Amino acid sequence: MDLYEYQGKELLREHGLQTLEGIVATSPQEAREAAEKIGGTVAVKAQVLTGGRGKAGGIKVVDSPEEAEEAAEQILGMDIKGHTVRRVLVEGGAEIESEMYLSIMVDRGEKKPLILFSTEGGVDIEEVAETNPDAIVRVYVDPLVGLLPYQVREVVFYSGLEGDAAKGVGKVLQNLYTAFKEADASLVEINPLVLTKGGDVLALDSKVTIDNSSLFRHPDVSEQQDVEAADPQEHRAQEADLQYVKLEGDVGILGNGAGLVMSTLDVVAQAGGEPANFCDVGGGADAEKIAEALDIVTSNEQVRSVLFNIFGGITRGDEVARGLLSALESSEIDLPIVVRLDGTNAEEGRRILEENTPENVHTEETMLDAARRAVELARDGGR
Amino acid sequence: MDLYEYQGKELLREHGLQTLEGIVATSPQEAREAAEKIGGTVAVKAQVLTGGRGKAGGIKVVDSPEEAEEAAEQILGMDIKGHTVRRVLVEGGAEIESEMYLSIMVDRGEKKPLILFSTEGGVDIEEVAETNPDAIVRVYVDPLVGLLPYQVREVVFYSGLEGDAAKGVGKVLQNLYTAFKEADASLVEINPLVLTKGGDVLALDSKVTIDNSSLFRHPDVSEQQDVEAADPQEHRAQEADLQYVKLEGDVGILGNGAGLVMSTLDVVAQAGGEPANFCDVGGGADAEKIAEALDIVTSNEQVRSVLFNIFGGITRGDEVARGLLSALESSEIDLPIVVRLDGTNAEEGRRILEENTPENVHTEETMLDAARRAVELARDGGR
Amino acid sequence: MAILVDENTRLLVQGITGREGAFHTGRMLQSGTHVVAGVTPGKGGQDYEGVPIFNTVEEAARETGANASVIFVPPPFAADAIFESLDSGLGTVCCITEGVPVHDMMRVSDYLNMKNATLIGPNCPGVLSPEKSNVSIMPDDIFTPGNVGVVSRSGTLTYQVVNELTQRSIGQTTAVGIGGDPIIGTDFIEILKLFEADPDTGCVVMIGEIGGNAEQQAAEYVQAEMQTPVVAYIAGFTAPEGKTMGHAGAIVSGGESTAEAKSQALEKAGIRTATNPTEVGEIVAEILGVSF
Amino acid sequence: MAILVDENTRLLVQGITGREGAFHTGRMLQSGTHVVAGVTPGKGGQDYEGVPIFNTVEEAARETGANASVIFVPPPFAADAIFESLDSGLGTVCCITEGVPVHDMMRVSDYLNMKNATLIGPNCPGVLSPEKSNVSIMPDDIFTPGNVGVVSRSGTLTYQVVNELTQRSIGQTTAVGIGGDPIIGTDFIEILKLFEADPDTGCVVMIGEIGGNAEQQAAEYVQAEMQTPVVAYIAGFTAPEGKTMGHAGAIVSGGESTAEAKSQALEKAGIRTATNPTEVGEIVAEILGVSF
Repeated sequence: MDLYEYQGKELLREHGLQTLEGIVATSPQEAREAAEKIGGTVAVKAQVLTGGRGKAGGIKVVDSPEEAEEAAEQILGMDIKGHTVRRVLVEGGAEIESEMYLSIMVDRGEKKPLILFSTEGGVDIEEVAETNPDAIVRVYVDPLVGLLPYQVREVVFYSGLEGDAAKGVGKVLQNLYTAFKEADASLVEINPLVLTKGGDVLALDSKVTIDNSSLFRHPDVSEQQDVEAADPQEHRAQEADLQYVKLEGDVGILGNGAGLVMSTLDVVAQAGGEPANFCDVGGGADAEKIAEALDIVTSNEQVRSVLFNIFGGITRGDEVARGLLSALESSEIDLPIVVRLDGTNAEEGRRILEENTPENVHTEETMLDAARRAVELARDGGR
Repeated sequence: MDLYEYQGKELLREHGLQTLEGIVATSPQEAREAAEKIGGTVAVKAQVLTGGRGKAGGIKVVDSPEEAEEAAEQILGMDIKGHTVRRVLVEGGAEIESEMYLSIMVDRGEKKPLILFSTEGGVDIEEVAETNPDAIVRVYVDPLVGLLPYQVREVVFYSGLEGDAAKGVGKVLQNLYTAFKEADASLVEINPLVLTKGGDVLALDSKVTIDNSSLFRHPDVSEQQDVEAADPQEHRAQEADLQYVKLEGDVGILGNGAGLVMSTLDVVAQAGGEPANFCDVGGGADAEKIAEALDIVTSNEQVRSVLFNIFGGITRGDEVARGLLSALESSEIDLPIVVRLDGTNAEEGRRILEENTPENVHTEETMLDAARRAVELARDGGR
Repeated sequence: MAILVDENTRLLVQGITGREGAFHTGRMLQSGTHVVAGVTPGKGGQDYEGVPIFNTVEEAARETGANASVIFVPPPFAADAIFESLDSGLGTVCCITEGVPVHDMMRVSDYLNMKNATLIGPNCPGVLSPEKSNVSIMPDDIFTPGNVGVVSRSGTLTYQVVNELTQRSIGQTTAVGIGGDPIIGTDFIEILKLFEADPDTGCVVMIGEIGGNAEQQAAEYVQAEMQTPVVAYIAGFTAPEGKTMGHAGAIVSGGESTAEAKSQALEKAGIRTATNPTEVGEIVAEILGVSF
Repeated sequence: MAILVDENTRLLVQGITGREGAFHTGRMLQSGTHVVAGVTPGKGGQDYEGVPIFNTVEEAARETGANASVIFVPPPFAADAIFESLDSGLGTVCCITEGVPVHDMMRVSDYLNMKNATLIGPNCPGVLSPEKSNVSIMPDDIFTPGNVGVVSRSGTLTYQVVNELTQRSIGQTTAVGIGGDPIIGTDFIEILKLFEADPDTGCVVMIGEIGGNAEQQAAEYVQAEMQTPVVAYIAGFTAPEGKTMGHAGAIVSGGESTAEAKSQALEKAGIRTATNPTEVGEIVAEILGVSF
């Protein structure tokens, strides 16, 4: 789960990091008041869970409350890479001496936290990694031991920091590691981390991702989850405990098991189609859940055909078929639906479906045939 | 460093454990006031850093403030195994359902914290260990991982606890582990830990030893160190940064290096003498430190001869001899002193000593001869 | 032979009285697995389908000689359950639980460095050696004994591929679901090593997906160290960046984590890589010279 | 041959610019030890008696090929220094520092289980292989090369015993001061194993003292596993209960920790145990058939 910049900064401040003074505004009027309160030059920054807001015009630096109001007027409601801006962060300024980069992430390969630090901040770190890899210091932390003083020294010395910057960054790193650990973050990134002319070290931006699996011990963070910002289908799926990701195509896809569904998407693409979504209904053949999943998938206006790919395992093919039939009975979907049923008792399952299903439901024996059929039907079909 | 019962209980309370209401008193009047404040039956308990105070009459249970005053009158100033009682703890009572034992200590062999728990509390745990070893649950904790929930369950289930006792002891154990870790304790022991009729789990006594090497990060604990209670020579030695332990004999012993001094004590005993002390002056031949050590050792009235056992290593024998001479010059010790000098440049050192020392200083080549001589001189000598 | 679990496996079920634990214990018993003990704190002394229940793993292992454990406890308690198994000396620990926090798994993985034990999972279907031992939630009726080893990050894709094999009369030595989480106890390489050392495994199927770079690491290992032929399949070519595709670990977040990058690395290492599950069965049949 | 340190030891000194570090670096250089690097944070780029100084151990090891380290940093920073050496891949780490907190050492000891490295100390005089390498604060002029291994919890007692040997023209392979703290990186047994495996060591002297039960453990090991004769000496028969005798670990706290208990265990295991340091020299001379 990603946090908005202002939420991430709250987390950082809770752990002793310094940020600029900032106020969240949801309307131009609030932005004006915030600018008045902060005084002087302020930045009005779109709060969206995606990068590149600067290039998209989502950040404006202004000199008066009136201009702040105007800027907020323009930014609020803006669409940045499919994300609608619903809040802006109004922040004061700082006299910047230099910009740095600092992050801590879970490194999957090493299974340890990885610290990345660079004195080349404010730019895309992956670009720095390519053009000037020596400018990035990498330090792994042992998760049981925690961050050690010598590792902080490695970061500071290897990047050539001295004086206030060295002391400030060392302190920030220790606090950031505590924040990373206590918040169960999979990523905390500060870019840029700035040294001010006054010698302070400030987090000018923040990108924080909290491990979804840890939310049971962070109920406060779960509450922050911004339901408005989510896609309506994704939001419904989440409430129904379904794994659903919206895509751009027209073939709606459902299946049981994440790997099988991913594979189904690929096979549809190989057959020349475009998947409209990823939807894993999970194990079992609960008719109600299948009905809800079908309804979510088909409520996407772009969907022209549906492919339901099932592997009968512990839940046998015949049981799955009955569950699907019962789900179809309670729904009013008239889009073509291709059902591919494989695994234990698959033949029996297919027989049940063929004998009882409405006209718009087609069965296939193999994944490849089913994908081809669904793609064809999407091309022909429509509503 | 051992904490007094009342100090240990403060530590426990800081970490969420429950104790009885208690007030420290240094005079009978204060004890009376404390008993008035607490009300009802109270216990007046000698605060000494040694066991067996109960048997020695150091704990009295009384029913009124007047009796509390009387009890404190008797207990304050009492000598318990060489420890003078300077404070009493006046504590309220509790209705006890059962007595248990709980401790966490540093296990040297496993290099891990070891938890001991028994439902047979209030008695000597070593006795329980001998007579009924199965009544003690032992659980080792991995120091990097910390105490895990399953380990708490092991303690609770293996000792057959249920209901309030199970829940209460589980909570106490978790808190006690935190206290043990955060206070850098080498031992925290609660005996008895009681279950009250009301279902609470209380620490009725506490024995806490803080690792001396950790005191730099516990300045508050260092301050609690009770200088009054220490032996005057041990106190002086501590201030002079000397390792000194007072013993019962009449041969004063000094040397460089803890192992060598321990060995010297043994050799003196083998020669039929009784060491008066252990005193390690450490490396180097700092005349001032040697003078201070000599002064401390001989300020013990029982000492009748002194054995100074030196191995010249990095500090060569001749340098040591000069340091010793200079120390002797500045002191006015007239007790017989036997100096044994071995190691690098030992001959040269002995020559210097023999040429320049006053009559009461004798040199020997071997540890065994030196020990014999010192024992003889102690027998003959006196002051 | 089989890897990880076989007829000598004496299994302990952690969370045996929970819904999932109870259901799958019944299934594992039906498969003929020696389920010798269950653990549910507070239910010690009871039994489930004849399997004695204990309060702690240490006691259960001591009393029953269990040498492996399978974990069905809820996510908040899963890491504790793993530590308990490891500290009780169990050699193979299989954590089925989905949703274990990543920070918990970093600590567990670190601790594994001190222990002589194998952790499979979490968020995995388990391990199954056909007709020897079923320490999994996998449907045993699609399996048949044989000489193909299967290792996979995905459950249902494993079933799909095993089914493709069995339908072609190609049996399996062992199928290992290593789990779909970002941090898992045992990666592809360790399992590939076990298959390589197993004289009965004549071919290995490796099923990967988007996220991380475990497939690239495995490719290097296969190229450098393995004699046994390996057939690979990767899912997730159509996955968009930054979206979790069902499995917590299945997320494209940088070049290495894409299906393309993984497939290319595998092919560059000389590993035949199928484009769909059916093709996996076809390639294995070709390698083993099976016609049907 | 020697154990732990020899002519191939490339030594790094942590805390090289401190009073103790600088003094003993000079001495170790005089002994002919290959001191290749020093570390003092903030003094990187300087040198001390020709030895280059670095800010971090990792950089120092990378630049100079150091394979061992000796630590002279103050107690509050000693554990950090040990972790730094272990993480930088140094195989032998010798911590001279006295006064390292016990809880720090429990964490370090636990971490050692994950590392392929040997930690000697803390609170120890170090390791010295005569005329090969001196990674210690021991006076090298009392040593002479030969075939007796010495392992001890005490510094000055080691010197005393080595002197007894040298005076009898009995030389040493290596002398190891394992340290006088309650928790040390390497116990008697590990060192005894190394001596047992060293073909040049014909006799081992083991010097113990009150506190803990490491001597008893060692006695069992000697009886069960060692061919090389061992001569023991224990100090502290006259130590009262509950008093720390100089070394933080030298404290009688229960039956096993007394000198009597240790001596008895050693003798029961068939190990000849001297009653004073001089007798150690005499027994070794007898075993080796040296007359003087």
